[in-house]
Amino acid sequence: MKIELTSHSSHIVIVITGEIDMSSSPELRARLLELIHKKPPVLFVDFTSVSYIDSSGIATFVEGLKGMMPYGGRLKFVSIPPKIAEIFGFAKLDKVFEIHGSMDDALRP
Amino acid sequence: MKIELTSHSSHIVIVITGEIDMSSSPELRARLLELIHKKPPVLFVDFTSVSYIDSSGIATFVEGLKGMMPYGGRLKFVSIPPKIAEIFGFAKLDKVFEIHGSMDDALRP
Amino acid sequence: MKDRVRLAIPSHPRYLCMVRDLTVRMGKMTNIREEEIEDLKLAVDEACSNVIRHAYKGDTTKRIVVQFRISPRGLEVVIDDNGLKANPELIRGRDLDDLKPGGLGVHFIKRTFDCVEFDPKKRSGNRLKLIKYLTGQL
Amino acid sequence: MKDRVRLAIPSHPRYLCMVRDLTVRMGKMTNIREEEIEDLKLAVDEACSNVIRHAYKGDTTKRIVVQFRISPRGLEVVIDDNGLKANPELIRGRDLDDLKPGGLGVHFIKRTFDCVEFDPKKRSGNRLKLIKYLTGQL
Ligand SMILES: Nc1ncnc2c1ncn2[C@@H]1O[C@H](COP(=O)(O)OP(=O)(O)O)[C@@H](O)[C@H]1O
Ligand SMILES: Nc1ncnc2c1ncn2[C@@H]1O[C@H](COP(=O)(O)OP(=O)(O)O)[C@@H](O)[C@H]1O
Repeated sequence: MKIELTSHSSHIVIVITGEIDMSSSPELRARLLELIHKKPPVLFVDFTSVSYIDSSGIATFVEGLKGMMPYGGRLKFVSIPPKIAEIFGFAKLDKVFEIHGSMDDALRP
Repeated sequence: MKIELTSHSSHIVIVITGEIDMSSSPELRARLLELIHKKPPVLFVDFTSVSYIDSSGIATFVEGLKGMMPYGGRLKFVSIPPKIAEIFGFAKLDKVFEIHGSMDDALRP
Repeated sequence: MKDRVRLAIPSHPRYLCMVRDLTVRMGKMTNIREEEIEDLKLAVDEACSNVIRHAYKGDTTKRIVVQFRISPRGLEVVIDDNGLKANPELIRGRDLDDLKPGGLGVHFIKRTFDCVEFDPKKRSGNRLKLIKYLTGQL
Repeated sequence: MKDRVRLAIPSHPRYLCMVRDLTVRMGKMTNIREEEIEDLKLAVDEACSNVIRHAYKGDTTKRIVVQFRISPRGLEVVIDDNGLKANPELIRGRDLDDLKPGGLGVHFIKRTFDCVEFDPKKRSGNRLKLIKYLTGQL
């Protein structure tokens, strides 16, 4: 797994590449909580190049979302591959996370 | 491994996809020897989508070439990925097989 | 033993990718449908993650042994550890409507495998037996 | 045993892809250079192919055990079989100028591994030890 931070229309975008598993999710957790600590109003996660996610990766995002809820921050997922979308659906998380097809969709008010 | 036969300017092109290893090379051998049995003057092999070749795959092509030599047939390899080209070079087979960058190169007289 | 594939790894998360690769290869060899192979990979990964997390309490220096056996009806996966005995009655995924981190692994395992059981004959440690039948073979 | 990864497969060529996957993962974990990983994969595959072809004379129902151990200096791969004892003096690749099918496997193994030896202590069957040092660690 590789994590890169970019920005899009002045919003932070976390671009993740590769496999999010029990081995890599601690690094994702550290980066995510560090960002959330600064209370960004919106945080985008670009899933285009994520090839795999396990329950530890999902738990990391649930934890992130719970950290953003108290101050009204929003966690938006972008370009989720179909297989991963199916997993979020099964876990009833597709309604919990804000899921968008593209950055442009995600930015539309 | 998957083998498809196509043609290019009325020549037979063997298009191979995937891994040529000890498990798949018997099938390649059967197909190749069957074709050579008909004594084609030239036989093209398209390596574009070959991701791996081991010594049993190479042995298969050496056997094919030896079957074509008596009647003056020619075995031409096209679009060999760099890693596989390196293996042919190491085995001193880059001078034995006719190796071309593209079908157009291979057809140039 | 003849048709078995057996992989033994340290109980460290960095080896789980090897279990996943092998699971995919065994799934394909069993002719499990392409769409189900990803679920199979996730399910076996989750079962091994649970061994690290729960049976070994995060100790990464122990062993996990994963065995695969193909039968005409499907694929059997057996996972052995030497960790704390699991109490099958306490193994339960979280309520999916109760949002909290964790508690999804068991759901992923159960939705893929037709049979999930701890071998009661195993004296110390655990042996988890997972069976996935080919579609229409149940 | 703690840092070892161990894969046991039937001596059938269709399982060699699993050995290759695992070899790539272990090579990356050892920090072997990207360009050398492909050679490493080929070399371990060839060593296992030779077990099927020569030690087992094509019998696909026997066992092959491949073990990997990472050390600070590099990667050790140990391949065990229960087949015919190899005579190391007769193991030799073909002259590369003498065009004929076969006889390349040993060349591929030797160009990758710094150390290639049959364990003389093994009573029946064979144990082939292969060591690849990290560049600059010889
Ligand atoms: N191999 C195991 N040994 C002991 N307990 C386990 C094992 N697997 C799961 N459990 C128990 O079942 C619960 C649910 O497991 P799971 O759905 O994988 O979620 P998580 O591991 O994230 O808690 C765990 O919290 C644990 O109490
Ligand atoms: N594991 C082995 N056991 C016994 N003999 C072997 C083994 N590996 C290689 N040999 C011998 O060394 C020769 C060269 O091996 P190799 O270069 O792999 O070519 P090939 O297997 O195509 O003949 C083989 O023909 C065989 O006689």
